[in-house]
Amino acid sequence: MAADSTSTVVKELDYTGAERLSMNMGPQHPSAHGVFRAILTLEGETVVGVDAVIGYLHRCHEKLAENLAYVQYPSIASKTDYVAAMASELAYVMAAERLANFEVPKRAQYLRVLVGELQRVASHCLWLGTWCMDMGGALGGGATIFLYCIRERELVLDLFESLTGARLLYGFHQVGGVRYDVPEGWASECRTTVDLIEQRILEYEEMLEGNAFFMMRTQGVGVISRELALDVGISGPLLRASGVDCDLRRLAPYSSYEDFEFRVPVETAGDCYARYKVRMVEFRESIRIVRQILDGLPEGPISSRPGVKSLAQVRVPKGETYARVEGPRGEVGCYLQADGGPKPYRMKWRGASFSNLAILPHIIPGHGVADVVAIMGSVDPVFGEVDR
Amino acid sequence: MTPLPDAVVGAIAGVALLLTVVGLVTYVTLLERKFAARMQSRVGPYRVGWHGILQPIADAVKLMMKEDIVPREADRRIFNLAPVVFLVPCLLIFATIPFAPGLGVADLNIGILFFLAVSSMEIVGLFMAGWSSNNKYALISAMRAVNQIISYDLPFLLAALIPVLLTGSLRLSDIASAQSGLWFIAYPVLGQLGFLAFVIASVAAENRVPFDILEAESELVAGFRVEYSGMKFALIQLGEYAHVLGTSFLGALLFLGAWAGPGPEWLGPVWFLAKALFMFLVITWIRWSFVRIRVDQILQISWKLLLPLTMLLVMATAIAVVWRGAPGV
Amino acid sequence: MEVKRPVPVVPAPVWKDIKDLQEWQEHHKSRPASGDKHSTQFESLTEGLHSFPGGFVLTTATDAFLNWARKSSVWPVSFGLACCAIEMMATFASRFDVERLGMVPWASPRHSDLMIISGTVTIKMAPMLLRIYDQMPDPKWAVSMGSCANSGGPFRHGYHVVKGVDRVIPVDVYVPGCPPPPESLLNGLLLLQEQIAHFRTTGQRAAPSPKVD
Amino acid sequence: MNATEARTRIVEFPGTVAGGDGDAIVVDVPAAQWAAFAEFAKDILGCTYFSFLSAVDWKDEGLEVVAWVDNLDAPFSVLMKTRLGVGVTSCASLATVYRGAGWMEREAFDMFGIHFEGHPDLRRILLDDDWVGHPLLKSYAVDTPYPPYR
Repeated sequence: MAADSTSTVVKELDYTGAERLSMNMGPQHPSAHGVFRAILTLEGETVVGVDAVIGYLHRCHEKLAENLAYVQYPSIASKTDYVAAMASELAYVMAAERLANFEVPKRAQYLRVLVGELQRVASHCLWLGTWCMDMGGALGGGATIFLYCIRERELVLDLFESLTGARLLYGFHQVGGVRYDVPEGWASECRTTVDLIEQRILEYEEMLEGNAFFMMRTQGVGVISRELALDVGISGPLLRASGVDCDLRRLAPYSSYEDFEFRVPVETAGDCYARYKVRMVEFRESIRIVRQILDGLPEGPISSRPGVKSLAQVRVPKGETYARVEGPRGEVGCYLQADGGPKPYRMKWRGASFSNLAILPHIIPGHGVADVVAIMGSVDPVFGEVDR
Repeated sequence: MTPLPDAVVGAIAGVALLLTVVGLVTYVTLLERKFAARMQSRVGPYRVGWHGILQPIADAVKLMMKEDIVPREADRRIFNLAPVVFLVPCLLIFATIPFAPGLGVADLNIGILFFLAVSSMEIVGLFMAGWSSNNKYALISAMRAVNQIISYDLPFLLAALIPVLLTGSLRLSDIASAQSGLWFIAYPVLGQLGFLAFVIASVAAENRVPFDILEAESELVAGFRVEYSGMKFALIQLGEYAHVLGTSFLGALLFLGAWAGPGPEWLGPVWFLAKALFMFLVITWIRWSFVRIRVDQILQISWKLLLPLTMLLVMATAIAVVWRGAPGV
Repeated sequence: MEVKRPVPVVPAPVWKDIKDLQEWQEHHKSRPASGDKHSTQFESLTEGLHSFPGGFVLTTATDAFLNWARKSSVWPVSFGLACCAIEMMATFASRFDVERLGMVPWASPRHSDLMIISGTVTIKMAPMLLRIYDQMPDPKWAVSMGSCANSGGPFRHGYHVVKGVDRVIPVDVYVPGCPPPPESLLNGLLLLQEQIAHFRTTGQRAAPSPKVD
Repeated sequence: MNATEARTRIVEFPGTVAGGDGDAIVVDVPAAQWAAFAEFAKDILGCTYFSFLSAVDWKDEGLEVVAWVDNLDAPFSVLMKTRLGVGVTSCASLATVYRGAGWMEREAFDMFGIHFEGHPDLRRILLDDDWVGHPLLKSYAVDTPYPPYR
């Protein structure tokens, strides 16, 4: 009797020798980094399958861009990658400029690089904090590192606030240049801030790399091979951690990046720890670029276009282009089809996080549940950019 | 006036102790929050009463008045019973602790055995909570908890055996009074290593970061208590902190000399409390500075590192005691 | 070994099988406005006490005490949606530190009293949001943070955006801004505390606090 | 291989028209050759890095699928475009050539309703499974209501 019932149950459950459990992570989950839903299939503690469900933050960016003029959209573009608004604004503005053949003054180009690099520092601060919180728990050591990182991020946000008046979404870039010039005394304030942050980064490195538990959690976890990385099209620190020397600031310099000296860190291990190392070096290199700009900021106008009075003022001729910038998370691209009107005909937003997140189904299976959050944190997705 | 019967005295002492412990545990949460906030360059609770002094009361009253949700698919009886089963052992461990010479509810001759046995009983309540919630997070959490308790109770027990061997008695008050001269932590090599092993094992047995895999916030949301709300959640929290505090008292008793300290004798309990709070702060300090480790790594640390280490320590202690011919420092 | 046969149950409704909100609410029947059995009993008890000569001192004092406790320990669920979530995190962090007010962010909605809707609510997210709100035990509050949650904000005209979270769940305090700076959110939270201070024991929601300009 | 060499090689591929300037090569590919050209780009041109895939709705002229791949060593990039023709909503899938195309094609299916033949897992990705319409088509108004949230 018992044997019979067992066999029928086995048949009904599609029993394959191991108990499988499907577990839902998200969309409200402390480590979801926003609104991500991963349906994990577990065998014990091991993940054997993952189905990533995205789109909980699909805000119709591409459709809205077709309905907004070139001068209107940049401030919405900042809401795609809201952790690094400066990079996403720049991508759209650069695409429009490239199509319309607008000249951008040297000072504006330098200012763009300046805010872009400061934004990278702020964004990586947030990444380090949230990632450690994923691994350390909201009620544990991770929260401590998170709060330290946010403390440093606030310093950068203070700089942005005195520059643009906003803390998170700026509207700093406009077609033809930038909107605000640096106020008086800002440069020296900026110098002290980056000095302080550089010193604090050293503290974090000591705190984390001297911690055996941190090393145990990150080394050899979530390895992305070079071939897979290229094939899926991940970018930014993830790609560089997999041994590909690809940085758009070096590969296809935009906005006068060729004027600055900086190092592109490349690691070959491809695991979470390599991604951490790459980002830690990027912190320093960004600060180095910021110092170079502060030393040699050229004089001149900050925009080649007069203040915008009507929406139709920016005319972009018919054509197509793809402008891309190296955001903190990787290649932020904007594919623009213009039909000669005041609005784009079609705008495709290539979010870095979208492609980076597509790597998850390839690397997560085989890891434990605890590693899933570590891997997800090391990918550093921003869901405004994934779902757009 | 005839003296009251023993049972009545015991009951009064028990109730008094229970109320003290509950009050103490409530305020220990405030201590932890303030301490953690200072570590994180924050202020911590500040606006509720003077420097947040009324915060625990507000939290407790609020939790009492919250709605009590029992999921429809949950195993209702076990779900309701679990917080109590979880809480009782956590409070019961205080029964054997002598707070001063002759000041305690029950100074059993197997006090430390009782303590260790009862403190690992909490896993029953924990497992009941995890199972009956009918929630996958809670279930995985309960499985992890059982795993962890099994692997960390042994090192915990062995580490606690070192002072027992040094004293030659299982009675907690004997262990305490044996340290009136030299605290066991000052015992060359063995004392320090034993204390270290005890702290690690007790952190693990209390399921605190970095060993808090069973309530891993970022993976299992809140682990076994994910479905508990209101008063039941408060009971579970109370139990957890009571367990931590109880273990801190034990650590202070086993290694830090219990009530020994300068000053008149009536200061003894104060010294004991201060040492226990110091132990608590050490555990809190560990909690707020480490990242969590994985399940397999936790088990590895226990079976491959901590267990052999504590066994060696116990052996070395036994040899030292035999060599010196008598227990005691 | 006998394997326990799983109890055949009607599969729980998957939210995407449900076409509209009414149907969803049918599946997750909310309590009647008059409250459940216990709170009705509680209410009649307190009403009786209140009408007893001198009893009002007791009831109002208890009320004030309980409301003080509620407002002093409002635990938000750590639930981030979009851009505003970053500012919400900044509010929880060291510089602004809402723990001063007794707020501890919890991961599980079962332990929380407050939901800060921080960002754009999309049509795909709205049922999830409602579900999380339903999972929170009463008494509970909701703060709508930012233009998107208030009204749809800059994405109001998008096809996939809910035009204000108050179409999904009741909201107590609206915080304007895109995104609201932490100071703004703190002000909203203080307003919420003010409102909680007038909460009635019977489980009914107090009237929203007067508009402060 | 650099950009000029790549241009000469592309000419060898039947039916394609190469345009664009500098390192950004724009190639018009016939719809029938779409997957074949992607393989050619990956293997012969060395464009191993997949950047994005999307589509454009040209109203009466039908849909156009665009994809951008990079050769990171040279460096140069290839923008492949193909016109599906009026009323045609099916296209060969690149998901077997570039794994990154998997999600991108799901997005294009979601937004334009293009059926990618040979895609292993073609579902909606951003919108719900029961969503009606494909929002990025020009015939879809931006503020199309969706009950009951409106």
